[in-house]
Amino acid sequence: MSILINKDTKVLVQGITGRDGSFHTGKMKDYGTNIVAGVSPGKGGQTVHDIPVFNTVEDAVKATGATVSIIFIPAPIAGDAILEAADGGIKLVICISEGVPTLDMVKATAYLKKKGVQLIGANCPGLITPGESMIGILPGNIFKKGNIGLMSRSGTLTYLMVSLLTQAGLGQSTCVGIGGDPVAGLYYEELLEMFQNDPETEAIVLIGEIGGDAEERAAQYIKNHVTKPVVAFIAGQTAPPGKRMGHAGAIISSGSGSAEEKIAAFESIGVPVARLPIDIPKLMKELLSK
Amino acid sequence: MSILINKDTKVLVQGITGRDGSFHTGKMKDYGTNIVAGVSPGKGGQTVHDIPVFNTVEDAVKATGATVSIIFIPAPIAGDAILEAADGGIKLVICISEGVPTLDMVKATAYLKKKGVQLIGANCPGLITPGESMIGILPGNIFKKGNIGLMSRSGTLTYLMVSLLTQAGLGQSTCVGIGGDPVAGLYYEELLEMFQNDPETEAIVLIGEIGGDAEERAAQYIKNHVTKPVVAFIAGQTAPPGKRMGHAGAIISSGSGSAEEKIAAFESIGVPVARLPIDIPKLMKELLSK
Amino acid sequence: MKIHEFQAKEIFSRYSIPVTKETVCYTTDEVCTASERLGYPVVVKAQVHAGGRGKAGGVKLARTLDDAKNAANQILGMDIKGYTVEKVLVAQGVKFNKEFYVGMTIDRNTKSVLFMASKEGGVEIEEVAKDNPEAILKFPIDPELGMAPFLARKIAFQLFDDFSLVKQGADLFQKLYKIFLDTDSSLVEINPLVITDDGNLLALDGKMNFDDNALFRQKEIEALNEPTEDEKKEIQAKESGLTYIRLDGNIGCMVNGAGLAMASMDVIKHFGGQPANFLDIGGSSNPQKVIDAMNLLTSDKNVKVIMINIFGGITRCDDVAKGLVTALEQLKMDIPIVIRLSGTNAEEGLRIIASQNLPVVGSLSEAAQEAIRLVNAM
Amino acid sequence: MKIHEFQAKEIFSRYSIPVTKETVCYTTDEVCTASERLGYPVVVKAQVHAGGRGKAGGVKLARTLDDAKNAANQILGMDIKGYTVEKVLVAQGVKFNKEFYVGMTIDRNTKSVLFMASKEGGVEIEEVAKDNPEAILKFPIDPELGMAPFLARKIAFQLFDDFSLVKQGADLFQKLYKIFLDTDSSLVEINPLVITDDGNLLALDGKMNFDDNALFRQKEIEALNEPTEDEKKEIQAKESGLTYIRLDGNIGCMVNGAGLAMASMDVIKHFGGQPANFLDIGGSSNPQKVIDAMNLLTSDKNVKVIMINIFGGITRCDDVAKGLVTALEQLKMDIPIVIRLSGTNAEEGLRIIASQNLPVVGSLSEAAQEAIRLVNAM
Repeated sequence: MSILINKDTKVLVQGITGRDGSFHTGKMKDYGTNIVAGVSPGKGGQTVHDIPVFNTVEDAVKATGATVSIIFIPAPIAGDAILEAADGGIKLVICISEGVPTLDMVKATAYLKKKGVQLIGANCPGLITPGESMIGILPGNIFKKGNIGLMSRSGTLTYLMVSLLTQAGLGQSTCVGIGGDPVAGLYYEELLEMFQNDPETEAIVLIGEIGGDAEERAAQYIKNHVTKPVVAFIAGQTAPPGKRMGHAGAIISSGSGSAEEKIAAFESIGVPVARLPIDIPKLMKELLSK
Repeated sequence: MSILINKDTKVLVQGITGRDGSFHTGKMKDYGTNIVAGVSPGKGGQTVHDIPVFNTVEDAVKATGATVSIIFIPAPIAGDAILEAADGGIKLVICISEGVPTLDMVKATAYLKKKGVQLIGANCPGLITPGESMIGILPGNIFKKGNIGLMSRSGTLTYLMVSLLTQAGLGQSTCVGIGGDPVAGLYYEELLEMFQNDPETEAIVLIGEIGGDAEERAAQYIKNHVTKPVVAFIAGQTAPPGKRMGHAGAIISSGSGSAEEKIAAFESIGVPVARLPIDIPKLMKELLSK
Repeated sequence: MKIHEFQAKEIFSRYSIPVTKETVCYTTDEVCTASERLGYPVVVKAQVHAGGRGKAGGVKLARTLDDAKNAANQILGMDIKGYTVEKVLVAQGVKFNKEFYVGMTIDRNTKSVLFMASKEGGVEIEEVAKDNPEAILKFPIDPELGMAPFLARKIAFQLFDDFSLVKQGADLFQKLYKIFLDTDSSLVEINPLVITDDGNLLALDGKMNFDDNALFRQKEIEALNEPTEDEKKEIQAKESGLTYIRLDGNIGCMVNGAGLAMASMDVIKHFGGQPANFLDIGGSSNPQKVIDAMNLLTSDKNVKVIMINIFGGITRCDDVAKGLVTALEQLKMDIPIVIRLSGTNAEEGLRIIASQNLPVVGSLSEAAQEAIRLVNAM
Repeated sequence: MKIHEFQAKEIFSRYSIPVTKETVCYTTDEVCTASERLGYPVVVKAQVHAGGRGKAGGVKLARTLDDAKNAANQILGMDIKGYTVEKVLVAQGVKFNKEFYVGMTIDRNTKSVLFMASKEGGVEIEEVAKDNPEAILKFPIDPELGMAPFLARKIAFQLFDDFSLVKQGADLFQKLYKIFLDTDSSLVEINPLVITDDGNLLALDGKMNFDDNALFRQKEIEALNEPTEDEKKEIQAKESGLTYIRLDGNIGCMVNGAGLAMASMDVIKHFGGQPANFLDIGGSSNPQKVIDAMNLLTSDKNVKVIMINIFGGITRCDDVAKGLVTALEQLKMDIPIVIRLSGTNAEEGLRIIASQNLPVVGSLSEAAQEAIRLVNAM
């Protein structure tokens, strides 16, 4: 098992004919992801990497039974693409696009909630169940099948962490990049619940960063509901207040959202927080050997 | 038992300080309805018929535990009052107001569905469980406790039918005026299901009228799901096409919605349709004696 | 409330929906001038609040000034389903390939705005609905989502093959939905929506109806209202709290409640009579309402007998009876009346009426039969 | 993106939210003229994109022309948190009874617009949030419902005792919500919202921030942007596909990915160094990006050492290494560089870099320590 996706997951690519969509479709297919369809309005009937392209999500879902969609669509219209996925019968939407207007995400998350559709992102690198399915822009080669569940607001930092884990012999059950935007889909709490319930996940790595209070809420959730070992890392200890550190959501506002607060929240409930990335596998091994 | 309401139902009156709201609150209270609160913005702290008035539905629900609200609010702002009821924790809303703009009802019904809140009306006379609770503008004295469930798009026609039933010794479990607007809350199908499941209801009277295809759909529902005896009446056999017969929803459009079609739909599935109101108790007694 | 084609298309234009070049004209001279300016061919179209004007001869193609003049002479003043044609629309003739239907209305079942589209445009959509219902695509619009771009595109893909038309169509559908919401429409139709020879979408005709309940917040729309004489009477009745619709029979009806009013007409018909109207006086015992209602009924020369059917609910029958008596005393009319009262305090009410030597009957069926007897006896 | 108080209040005004009578002035003369016209007292307020201007002496009451002149002289040209005051707002002094706070922002947890209100207005809301969080009422707005009239009224009832103020407040809150949506705001605040002596609500101050991601559809708002020199650099970097934020340290950082960039800064700090910037070059091996990034870093005179930290993901490390080599060849710079590569094809990448005699290190910790050593050795 794993969470959210496995080798049978049928995946649709929205924006498959675009530069990024086409490139990463190839990468996902190479990894073994079961890509069954693409959508690109006006390009219906074409193929990309031998994958059939449809004009609408509805057409694609009807023809292929896809249940998961990954979105490579320019940010100004990515919100509409998310709505189309949910309306078209998709059950899990992964939005890679960076720079989606916040109010579009407010509207989209409300609609998806009503429809019972899950969302990851926007502005995220996607997710992977190593050895089974990679839906995103993640470098599949650094992941290794195993029992660590990982969730992160950051992309390349995740890759660094994963490669350190893999080097240390700690494989992963599923790794989820939840994205760096202030309003996003699935977040720590939902994923913690999934990992807690996933028999294949033994321990959890949570990679946070400055901005908002999602890490504090995650700590609260862990305290009340998670019995598996958790190790955390918080990026942005040196970030100045009032500045967005790349991610739209990575900003310390009005003295809250700082790394210190987040680190304190985890440590106060006994979740060790690595000060250096290299400490993550070390801390994890310590916890697992207990 | 009964459907929707009984003697324990705690009722809130929105627009209680208005002329109609105050008058009918008195009538409902006289009938024995458990009116616990009124709402009238800016009149919080007053009382009407010894019932405490609050500024907002939320305040009233918190203070009194009301679960049902009846709305006497001018049509232009009645849609907002429905939304307030649903947002404030009410579980069943009865909107008496006539002339609510259709698009306001489209918005309200969508929101209430999301919230899991039931609506009766707008433009309806309300409902009654005889001897227990009357929430509406119905003349309580003509009703009699018994085992006939009744639903109707019309007000005074219902009163006529009920008095004929009562005179014939046929009491009622619950009578629901579903209202005469094209977009309204609970309709035949939902109520048929409730009556079918209500042990106290032995037989059902359905009073329809021209416009739309709700009666045809009800006939289909009866065919598939209702085992209790049903008798129907359709008003508007002489109505000319293209004219609204008083009720906003009572209009024969493009040759559909006519009384003939509706009568045929019921008779084709073996539901007798009374040609004259006086035939209703007669047909009902025939069915019940079988 | 209805508006004319030219008014609907003016609204479309305001939302940048492409419509034909056109002018509304009230005289033959104006039609000639407009035709010369627009260039031939032109289409001269009757502007009346009735459907089927094409079949009635209210739409004519003109290839010359003479044609235009003849068309204007024939159409202006023409009667279409009881409406006299007082103005025509002169529209530039357009070459086109295909005709589509698009429209929006309120769907009672999904409780939402229903977008409809068909490749079989240019004919009456009711006929398509009857003969080939699958040819009409239907999309209920979630009010939370509205006509989202993807949804407009999804619909457009089902109508058009060419992607440039899909994009134009999707844009047009979004605008049309916005018009529907902004104006509290109850019906918006473009039939036909055509593809012109140069590959663009164009609204050749337009139709809009509005939700009467929302006119209070649509003053600009309300100002376009052109009620007929009958409708003026209905509006006037409304202002007195009465709902009145004139019919062709001779038994005037006065009833409280719309459903009961319909049922009363049905009962008259059932026994072989002809109701002269639908009249709902609502729930009040105010004598003035009865007087207003009586004046309405007697202003219709066809009315030979008046049948009054009141069910006392919250309003008690004795109060209603008193109101009736007061009203009838003031009216001094010579049309025979049949009165039927039932419901709360009916016996007391009937006593009051009987004491005034007014004719009362026991049931709705008897009332109808008595009214018919009186008419037949004349 | 931020705008000034006077610009926010101009937007409020357009939506009929009552604001003080006021004029923006760029010189002392203009301040004097405006003060004379508005009548005393007036308030002279620095217009800068920084909070806490009151504490910094950037707001002064003037009861006479002399006062106004003095205030203008003191405030114009003043430095507030690194911003030079180039303009002031001269606003009519208003008598008022009570001060409230109302604001809207995006709530990450409910994923909606959050309306906030407090009876403790007139002070910095962050302080209220810290000292007395219950004094701030919070209402997440369901986007389907928006700021429905009942909701606006419900909020207003919790702020105001007088029903006339409740109605005014409810109206104002609905307008404020509309502004938020219409302009893609990320923050809208009125602090204080006051009750004037004649019993009306008035926005005494106004603040608006906007969602940078939505500026593409907010051209009018975007036109109000007044970036500082640092911000101009950030915008320019953005145009080259780089995310750059200048800090005060001396170790320049070039990293791919925002999270990794933050973590790299943190590691430098961890070992006692001072990062000079945040710089995310994104996911590309294009040498031009490296050249642009290097130019950015070297334009900061504080930068003594550059630490490059690349994690090869989809982009392979050997490609990145080739890009780096090409870029560094073209740049011919004399600032020492520490390069750290890891991830896909890292060994090949490191080999390419080593063959060019560029200094490489094995881990992020080593890279940071080496960079610090180089700085300390200068």
